[in-house]
Amino acid sequence: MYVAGVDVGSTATKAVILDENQRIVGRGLTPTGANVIKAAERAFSEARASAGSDDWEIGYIVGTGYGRYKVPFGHTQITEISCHGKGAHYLFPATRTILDIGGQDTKAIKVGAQGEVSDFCMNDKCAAGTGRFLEASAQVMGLGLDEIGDVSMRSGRPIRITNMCTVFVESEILSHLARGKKVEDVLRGVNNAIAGRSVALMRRVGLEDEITFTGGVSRNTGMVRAIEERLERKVNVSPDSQFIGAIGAALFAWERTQKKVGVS
Amino acid sequence: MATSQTDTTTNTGRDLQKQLLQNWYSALSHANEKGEKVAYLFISGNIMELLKVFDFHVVFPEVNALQCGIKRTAGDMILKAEDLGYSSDVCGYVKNDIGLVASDMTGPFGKMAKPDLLVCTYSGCNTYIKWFEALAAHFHCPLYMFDVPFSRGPETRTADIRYMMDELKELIALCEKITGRKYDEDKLKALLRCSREAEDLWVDILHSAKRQPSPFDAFFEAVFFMAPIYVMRGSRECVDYYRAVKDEIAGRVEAHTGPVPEERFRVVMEGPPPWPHFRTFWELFKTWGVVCVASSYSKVGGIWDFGYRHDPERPLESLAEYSLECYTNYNLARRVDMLDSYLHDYHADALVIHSVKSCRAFSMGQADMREVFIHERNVPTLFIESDLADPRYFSKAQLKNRIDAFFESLEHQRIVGAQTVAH
Amino acid sequence: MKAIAGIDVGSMTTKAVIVDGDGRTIGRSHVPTKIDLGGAAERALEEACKTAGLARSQLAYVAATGYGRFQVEFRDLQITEMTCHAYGAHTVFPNTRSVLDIGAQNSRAMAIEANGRVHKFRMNDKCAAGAGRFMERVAKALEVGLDEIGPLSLKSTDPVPISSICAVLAESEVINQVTEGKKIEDIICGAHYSITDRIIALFRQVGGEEEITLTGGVTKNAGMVKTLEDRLGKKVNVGPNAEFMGAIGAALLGLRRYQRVTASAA
Amino acid sequence: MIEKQTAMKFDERIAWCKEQIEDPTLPTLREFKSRNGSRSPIVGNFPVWAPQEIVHAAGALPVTIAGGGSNLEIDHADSRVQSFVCSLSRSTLELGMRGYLEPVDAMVFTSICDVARNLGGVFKRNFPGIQTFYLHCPQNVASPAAVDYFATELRRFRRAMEDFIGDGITDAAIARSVGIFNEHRAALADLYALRREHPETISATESYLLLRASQMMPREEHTKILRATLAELEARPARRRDNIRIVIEGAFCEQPPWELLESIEEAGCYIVDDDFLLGSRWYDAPVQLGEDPIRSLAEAYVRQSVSSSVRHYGGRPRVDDFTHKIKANRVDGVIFCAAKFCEPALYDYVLLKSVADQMGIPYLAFEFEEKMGVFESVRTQVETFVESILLFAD
Ligand SMILES: Nc1ncnc2c1ncn2[C@@H]1O[C@H](COP(=O)(O)OP(=O)(O)O)[C@@H](O)[C@H]1O
Ligand SMILES: Nc1ncnc2c1ncn2[C@@H]1O[C@H](COP(=O)(O)OP(=O)(O)O)[C@@H](O)[C@H]1O
Ligand code: SF4
Ligand code: SF4
Ligand code: SF4
Repeated sequence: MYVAGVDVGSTATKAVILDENQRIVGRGLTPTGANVIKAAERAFSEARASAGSDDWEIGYIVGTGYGRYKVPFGHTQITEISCHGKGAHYLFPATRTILDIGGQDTKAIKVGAQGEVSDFCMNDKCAAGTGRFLEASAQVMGLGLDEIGDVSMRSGRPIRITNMCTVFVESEILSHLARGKKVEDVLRGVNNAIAGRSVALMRRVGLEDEITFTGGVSRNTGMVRAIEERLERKVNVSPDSQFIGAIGAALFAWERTQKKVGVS
Repeated sequence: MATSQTDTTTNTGRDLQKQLLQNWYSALSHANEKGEKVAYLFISGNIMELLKVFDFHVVFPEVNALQCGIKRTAGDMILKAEDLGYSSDVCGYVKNDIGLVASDMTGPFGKMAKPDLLVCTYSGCNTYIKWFEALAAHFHCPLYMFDVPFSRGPETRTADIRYMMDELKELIALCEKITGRKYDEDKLKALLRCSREAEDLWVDILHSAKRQPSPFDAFFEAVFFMAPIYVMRGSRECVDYYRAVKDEIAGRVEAHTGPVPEERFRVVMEGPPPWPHFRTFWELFKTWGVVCVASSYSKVGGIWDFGYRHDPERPLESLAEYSLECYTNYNLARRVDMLDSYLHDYHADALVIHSVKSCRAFSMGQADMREVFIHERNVPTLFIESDLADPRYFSKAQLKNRIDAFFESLEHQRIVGAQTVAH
Repeated sequence: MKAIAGIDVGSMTTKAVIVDGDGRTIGRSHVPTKIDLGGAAERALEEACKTAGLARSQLAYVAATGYGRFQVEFRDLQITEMTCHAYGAHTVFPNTRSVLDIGAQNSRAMAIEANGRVHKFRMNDKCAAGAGRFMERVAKALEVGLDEIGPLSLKSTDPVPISSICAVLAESEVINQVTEGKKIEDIICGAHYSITDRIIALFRQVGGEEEITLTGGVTKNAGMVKTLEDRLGKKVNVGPNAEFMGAIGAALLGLRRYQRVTASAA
Repeated sequence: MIEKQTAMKFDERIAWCKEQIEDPTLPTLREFKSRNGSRSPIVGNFPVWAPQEIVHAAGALPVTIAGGGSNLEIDHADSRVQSFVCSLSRSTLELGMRGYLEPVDAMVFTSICDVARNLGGVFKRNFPGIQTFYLHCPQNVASPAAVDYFATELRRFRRAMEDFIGDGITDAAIARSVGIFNEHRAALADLYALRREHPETISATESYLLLRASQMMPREEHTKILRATLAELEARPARRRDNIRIVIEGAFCEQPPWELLESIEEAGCYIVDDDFLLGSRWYDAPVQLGEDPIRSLAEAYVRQSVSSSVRHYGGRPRVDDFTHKIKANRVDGVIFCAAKFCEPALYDYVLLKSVADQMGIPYLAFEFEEKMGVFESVRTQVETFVESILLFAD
């Protein structure tokens, strides 16, 4: 029987479909936009389509992410914290520490040998240092999200970014550019600033190998580099990193069909 | 899953407590006109018995602030204070009270009496000092700074107690001057005897949470049950109150009812509640069948469950001991030990640290406690932040996310049977 | 004839105003600021000179303000936007005693004296939650144009309270409200109230009173003006050229300074 | 070493001071340690005040550890200190967690605020290698019992110090140290007097850098540096600018980055008085020595401490001192410059601003953090403040 996980994030909605052997057979990714329910449906049908599974019956669907209560076709919901733990452990069984940087929040999660969450910390009060922060920065520099990674890699001497406010950082960036600083150096500075905050957050749960970096921001190679430099060690990044929450949700769904875990 | 208390669960303690406080407030409302003397005190380590000897009405600005919190008027009061220049980053209790003073002393509990004496017991926080300095300036009334050294254990105890007893003698002289009454030690002894009675009953009630399941919630219910022992010690009503509560608890044990339909998690709670969102906050835990079996906040005024009692035979000395040995005056090591013993004695599954922005006295160091419990004592620990007075610092969505994730993981750990910390 | 220019290099738009020797406005312009602050000042000034029918050489004195004031190479004097907005407001509304300037990133409340002197002021410098950008983001999240939000807000019958104070996180809350089925105009109006409350807080801190003047780009937003008046419980002055208030103030203070300099030279 | 700094020209010396405080790894202390080794332990103290005379008498080097400054990345300490607590507590902890406090053998904390008293506990737990002392400084200064109590507390500290260095501390030694600190405070007083009378001869930023450096070296040596500086300043050419005279109030504990002062001065202010590192100028008169120096110190603390936000003053209201400060310095305005989240300062601001209002003295209030990098908004605010006083002088 097939199962699915739908991660309705603040910025992007992700859906994943697993077959009975927990293999990923379908993925869907769509901006969350103004209608959360629609986004959930869009992502889900996209996933079905990509799995070529339009007619299969999906036995169990778990919703997660901040919009997890807005998945009308879901059977239950689980917090993204548990799901990221589960998903990261599935892709990297040896992982113990997880960093998830999403559009509007950052989480550090510690998991046990079975991928069960043993501790977590998060920053979601303020958009400082989140994906949004990066987006805003990219925007004022007139760059697309997919470019910023490579551009920042070119940086020779990163600028120190002092504003953490997502709004104020825009004008700080502008004033750096106005002073003739290089785009890549500013961008690298932005990455370093975020990396600093993220690593500090991870230290609260305790840094233990292996470390896995999840969430959309992990697709930004520049951020990965900045974080690895801060930690002085490599981190796991899966090509599916933005889907890990959804994968975790789908895995919980699968367990439910196996009646393994009772989730409230 | 049921999300509220089963109707079978009795509520005598809560209701009686409301009644007592109402009477207490109405007695206050006319004190000034009647020319009866009024003294303001702080809760932590308060020496109300001594003031009762001189028939002072005692007022606890913290309790006023707390009432505004529950009655949802705190927000406006705090804004009033911020208009006067108080920063959005300082303790909300103070701002709440200053706002109250600025709105001609009228709160949800009616009109508050003006003070004839301010007694600042320094067992709490530095904020206490600033708070009463502000009130003293406003009311032009005498402020006695009852300096209580930070309690650091046996090494310094003797000197600390000596100092404090000297101070108490000064305070007595001041009270005699203000009230024109003579100090009557037998009266004090009688009051202390009465306090002691209530304290014995209170401790029995607290210990009853050791039962599994626990008949009452030692945080969400205890924070109401505790009021009389902090503000009405030395009175008969107080003793009778705790007798009634003890009976209620016994009744619940009989009827096998408790704070939640099914006790699934037993936790120890560190830190104060978010008064303006008390119900919401409780619900977030109830949905998971969580019962607090012990809490530090229910000891914020004084700690009896480790044997201390007010002692009629050593009146001043035991008053001093009381002020010295209260939770807000403990150093971190002692706080950690106390929580640790609760986790153990009350068979708790986890520790919940509710860190409130207002109160650095409580919150500074809590993050380090978290480290101790998670990484050294392997206790699953949930760390959440909001505020005890300022409604603006409460985000339901964020708290729910953390609380759900935490108990999800506890549940998984139970199922997976893995250790609480993997290494 | 000698003319004086005032240039307000703001984070979103740059405004230039030209006044004659008697302080009458004879030319003005505004251009988006973008990255190159100095360049924006150049362009704005060129434009303004055109509208005034003057050549750059006819400018006797240039006073710069706004957060880019130091990037204006050809300035004779720089003055902060607070002093300028206050003075501008004072000249247009002589009885005004408090000025609220709401720009893209900064909101400022000023209590001023009879001569236009700022004697108390507050600005939001830690967090952008109480400034125009908040509305820009809300508008973006709701996929409506900036010029539409004002009129929409006015339509609201019961505003939706926005709890998130973060200009950025407000977006997703706003989006949530939409899915909750709330009306767009009610959400926008709610957002207006949420900024208004933060601005009122600044306003109270300076003990602002009596006749109040609103300046800055947000004045183009009728909804904002209404919520402000609503919370203040009184009408506020909004000049026809409210977004130029800073530039006007700069020009007039520049004129004063220029007269003083030339007088002492003679 | 000291010969070097006294020999330096003024600007070199200031540059040298800057290096000392810019480098969070505490180079001066490491150097001191490598020269004297265990012969002379280093005893740090958290601001605001500590009985450094007793430490000095023990033959140890008393230093005030006032945070990590603006160049210290906070990487570990966030896990111990919540976001709503002052930066100072966080950065001081970070210094320890990064091992930069390695040369420091002991730390002293006092009852200045809830943050400080709990930070002492955090230190004790996290750094077993550093001996932690906690002193309760009496708040009931009106009480006759206070002096006795504090004398007892100081004697306890003396014994702790004696155990620590494994040797006795004589009254004579303490008396001598009190003398040395009196001299240092006198030299600082002269420096401040100079700023009050001739603010153009030395900027507040320069004076601040000198002051900061004093907390990292033997006082007797720093006194020499100060005297050399004062002598040199007499000949320093200076032009008085059209600035306003202001005092800064509220930065007694967490220390602002020197760039902040520079911005304030550039915006057109002469900072003629301030409360930076207040503990180094703690008494309103030299400490008078009786036959029992410990008691003399206790009396000095209780009876003649300068007023600050971290102490209750009973009969002697904070207000009077503030009023006097404004009058004595003939200021045009006050800048209330409290550390973000510093409750003691933020509470007193409300009290003191009402005094300024009554006196009709203009004031400006903003918060700083030791780790702030952008000074634009501060500069804008100060400029506006200056303009409001200068442009409308007529
Ligand atoms: N290709 C990409 N390169 C860099 N960053 C990206 C890319 N795609 C998405 N992001 C970042 O990921 C964020 C969304 O991540 P996601 O984990 O989906 O957030 P959420 O779960 O909160 O919706 C965006 O804010 C964006 O900054
Ligand atoms: N047409 C408009 N309708 C509504 N609001 C507007 C309009 N134009 C500008 N604004 C508001 O004004 C703000 C910009 O104001 P402005 O004073 O130009 O900022 P700055 O001075 O920082 O450049 C924007 O953030 C926006 O909220
Ligand atoms: S506006 Fe800026 S500082 Fe304020 S909460 Fe949002 S991101 Fe944080
Ligand atoms: S700081 Fe804490 S203890 Fe002190 S008054 Fe505020 S809430 Fe109470
Ligand atoms: S800066 Fe303020 S809050 Fe922080 S330790 Fe010093 S006095 Fe306490």
